[in-house]
Amino acid sequence: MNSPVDNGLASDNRRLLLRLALSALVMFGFGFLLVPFYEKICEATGINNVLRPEAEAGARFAADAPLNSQVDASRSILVQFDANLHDLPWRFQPVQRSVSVHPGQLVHVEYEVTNTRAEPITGQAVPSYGPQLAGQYFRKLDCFCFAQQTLAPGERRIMPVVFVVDPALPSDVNTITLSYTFFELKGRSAASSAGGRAS
Amino acid sequence: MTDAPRRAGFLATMRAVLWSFFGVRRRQAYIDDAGSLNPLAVVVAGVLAGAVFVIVLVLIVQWVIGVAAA
Amino acid sequence: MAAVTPDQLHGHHAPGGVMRWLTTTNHKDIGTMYMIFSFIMFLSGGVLALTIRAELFKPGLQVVQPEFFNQLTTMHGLIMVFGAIMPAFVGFANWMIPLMIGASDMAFARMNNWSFWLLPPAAILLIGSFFAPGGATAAGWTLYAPLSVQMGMGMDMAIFAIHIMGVSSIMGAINIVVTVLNMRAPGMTMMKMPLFCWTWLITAYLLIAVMPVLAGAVTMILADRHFGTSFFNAAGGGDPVMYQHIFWFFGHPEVYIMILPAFGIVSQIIPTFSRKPLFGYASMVYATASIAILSFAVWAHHMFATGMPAAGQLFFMYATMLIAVPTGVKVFNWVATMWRGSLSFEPPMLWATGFIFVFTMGGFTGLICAIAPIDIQVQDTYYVVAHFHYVLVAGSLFALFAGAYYWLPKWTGHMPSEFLGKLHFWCSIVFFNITFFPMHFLGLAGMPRRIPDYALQFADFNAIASVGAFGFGLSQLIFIVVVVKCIRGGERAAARSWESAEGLEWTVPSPAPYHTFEEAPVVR
Amino acid sequence: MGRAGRIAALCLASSVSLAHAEPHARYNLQQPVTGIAEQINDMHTLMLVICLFIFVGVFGVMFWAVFNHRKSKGAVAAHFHENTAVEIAWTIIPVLILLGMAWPATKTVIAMKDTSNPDITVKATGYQWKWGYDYLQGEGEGIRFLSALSTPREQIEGSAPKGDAYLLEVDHPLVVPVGKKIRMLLTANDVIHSWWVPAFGVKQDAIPGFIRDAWFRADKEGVYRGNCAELCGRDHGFMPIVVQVLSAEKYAAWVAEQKAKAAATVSAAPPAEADSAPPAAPDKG
Repeated sequence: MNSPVDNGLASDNRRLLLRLALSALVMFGFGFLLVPFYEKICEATGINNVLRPEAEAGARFAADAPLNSQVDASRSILVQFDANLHDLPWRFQPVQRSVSVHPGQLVHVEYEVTNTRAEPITGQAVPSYGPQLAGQYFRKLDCFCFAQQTLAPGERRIMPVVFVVDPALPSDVNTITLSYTFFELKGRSAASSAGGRAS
Repeated sequence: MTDAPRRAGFLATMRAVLWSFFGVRRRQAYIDDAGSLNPLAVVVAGVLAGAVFVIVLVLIVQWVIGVAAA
Repeated sequence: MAAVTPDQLHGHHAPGGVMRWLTTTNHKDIGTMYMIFSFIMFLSGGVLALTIRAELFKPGLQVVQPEFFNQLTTMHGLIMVFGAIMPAFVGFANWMIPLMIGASDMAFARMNNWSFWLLPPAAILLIGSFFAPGGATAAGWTLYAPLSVQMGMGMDMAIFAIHIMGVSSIMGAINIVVTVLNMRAPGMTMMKMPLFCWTWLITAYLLIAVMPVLAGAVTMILADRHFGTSFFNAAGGGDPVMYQHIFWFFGHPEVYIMILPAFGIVSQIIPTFSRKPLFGYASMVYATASIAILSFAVWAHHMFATGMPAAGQLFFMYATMLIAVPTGVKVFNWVATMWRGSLSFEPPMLWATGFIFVFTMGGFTGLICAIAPIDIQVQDTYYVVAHFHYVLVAGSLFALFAGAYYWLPKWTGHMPSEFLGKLHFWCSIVFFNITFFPMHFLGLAGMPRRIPDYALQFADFNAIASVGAFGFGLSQLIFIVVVVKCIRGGERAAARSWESAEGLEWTVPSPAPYHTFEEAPVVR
Repeated sequence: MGRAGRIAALCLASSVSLAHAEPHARYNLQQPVTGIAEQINDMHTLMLVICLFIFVGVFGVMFWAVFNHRKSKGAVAAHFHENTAVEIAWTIIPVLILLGMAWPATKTVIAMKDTSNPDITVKATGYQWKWGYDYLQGEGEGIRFLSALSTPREQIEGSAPKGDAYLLEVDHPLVVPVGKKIRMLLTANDVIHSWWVPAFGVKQDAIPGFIRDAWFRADKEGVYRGNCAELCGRDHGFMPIVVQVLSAEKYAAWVAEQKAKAAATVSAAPPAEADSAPPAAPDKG
């Protein structure tokens, strides 16, 4: 390899080495790129709702669908409400367990949350839909999810959810579950809690 | 590659890549491929064909779901 | 496996003793070290496997506690995949690719030395994690979040070990690509290249493409564990399923990284002992490329139980079923190579034939697993354990042994004992099937994997599997005897050690001199 | 599919009937009690038969060569090394076979995803290491309880003889009526678990922070057992799932009994109890 005739080869080798090393680096970046990519796919297909808070807060709805969309009275969808707590000493439940709605109809429901501890606690709720497909047809105009909620000791709070089921919902879906999970935020600022998203 | 390689055109590259998707290739055709193809072009054609493959499969799935739902 | 006797070192200013091995840039030395390292790792992973089988010999907890059991299954997987099988193939590549293409050494000899010497520290870090507070990671070799976020310090050590091994693999892969593309002897055109070089070239590209993705995935876990991010934590807007997508984007091509070089080895051996050229050489190359490309579009078939929408399940089901086609082409080609040949069954051919047989059985269960509804039923059961051991033990490992017996004469200068080689093969294949065939039944009947204790109806098959596992483990000791005997002496091997072996590696003397092809040979 | 399945079943008569004759499955999938599980069973049998044919074909040729084309028997090697027509044939034929397999599988996949119009919705929550059940809608709405392994420690450690349902028994099984469509909502509290009842053909991961849905309609009364199927930490092997399928009347009686019990505990226990209880404890007060 060190013989003089091989100089051309050595530089060829080095060029190929650099290219391959670069592609390895690009693929390392691609691994991280999969994160926003996955979110975009989820957003587009409604598989999982891992949206950014601001996207969830109704902005999306206002932007891409008119509020006065036609109410489809020929179909009724049963919307169930579910609540989960993730290691949080609260009481969290929907005020009504389910409602029957027509697609396109504006619906207002409430969740009730109570801090049962003698200290203020901050939590944050994440929504999820079953079947997953329903997520993209579920337009929330008002929602407490992704906003931090700090409850004083013993405080009880009623939190509204206002939503419209998109009339484009596939005809074979007639039961949707909206589920919220409350997580405790232990002394975390908003910035760090969304740290994963920022990268 | 002692003899000066002749550069294959886009179609020839695409044809070789499509045969590779099929997984069968005649030896003489392979010798021609190996002699004429530009590796970078093969990679580009491969990625392109892969994307087309995925899109076709997605369309088939959409069609199947449409048929099943109807 | 030391291929070099001191007299061959004369005239080369190589340091002696330990320093020689630490500083060597010779592809043969490095190949030998890779193989010794991977065999040691294979034995350590095997000890973990036998501990697992001892615990599962009968219902109830006897040998280990559940927590330690989970550490055993996790480390068995990590050690076998990253410590045993992958380095073993890199070792083969180091030894054989320069010899096969008529190059004097690998393209980047010094980088080659680094990529090997990164491995022992990584292995120490990995195995040492058993002694960390809280023990080794117990999250399964897939390290699924959020379970892996819960783990103790052992998890961090495993992550760093994976990082180091990943860097090593990438450097090895780059070296192989450059060597294959740039260092071929005059006249050794791509289409004349032995199939082993072809499969390794494609494998190396796969490695460069996916190892960094794995590094990214485990880095994200590390960040979730220590830096307050929430890539995989729903509370911060992340998604645990995303980890599985990223992991399997690496993980599925990884499966082919571990099997494609095996295809290459088998494609070298079958024609030699059939005394007939490989059937459909061109198709073999194209089928390999096809498998490599398709392997990027099937990853989520490992995740059917996570609950994808129907469209997703169908997409990945169809794509996965299509992979069976090029794989089938390969098996058909091997059988067609044997057809109307003039066969003889020396140990390498025995292992290669055994490879085709058991690998195809693994292929069948793979096809069955591709059907999403059936997969949902057997996912995370012993059926899947049986499936991937048929593909990885009977596939990759058997091909590695086939290759080792095939090239031992070239490495050591002596023919391996035919009797011991055959004994090793027959013990291995019988005990292998005793171990893993009953696992199909266990999985179908409903035994989940990664459990330290099980319901009573699974007792008899588990007992059989445990007996088989100990038999299989002990059979591997025969290989040590074969290799030691082979190094010490025995029948002198000719340059062309097997009657109709083809290829440049058989034109140099056996054992291969320390430096080969310093003057590039001219091919035809 | 049904006919193909039956033909297939005939081919494998011995092993299949063996499996069906025994209380526990030994060689094959567990006896199905839902339509979906039945379809999976048929499909699996069909696949086995197809694989068997390919196996006989490929290895018939291979072993013929192994035994007859040996050098020691004086075989002289032929020199063909390519035949594009044959290669194309053995590429096309597998593709056609695959299409034949894909069709029934596609129908089952779509049927498995159809969770609409359930009679009862139950939420199952995975905890390390037990299951919480929560009847969200339908008969029994509001019932909730935890379901944990009830096999005594001594049996596991070997100081007591093991019972029949060793490791597959829980203190409070999930109870559902026969012939009703049950929609399961799955979620988890800590790490990923997986809710699996083989006889129903249902396996669905329970993912913390998200819900997933699956469904089953059990055709036969009885007790059906499964396990957590996703590694979830130390006691992953010790969190079984037991589903008791009851007739409509017995189910109604069970619901009444549960309601009475719940009313009694609510009046007895102060509501503050809820915070120290495990997360699945009634936060309904």
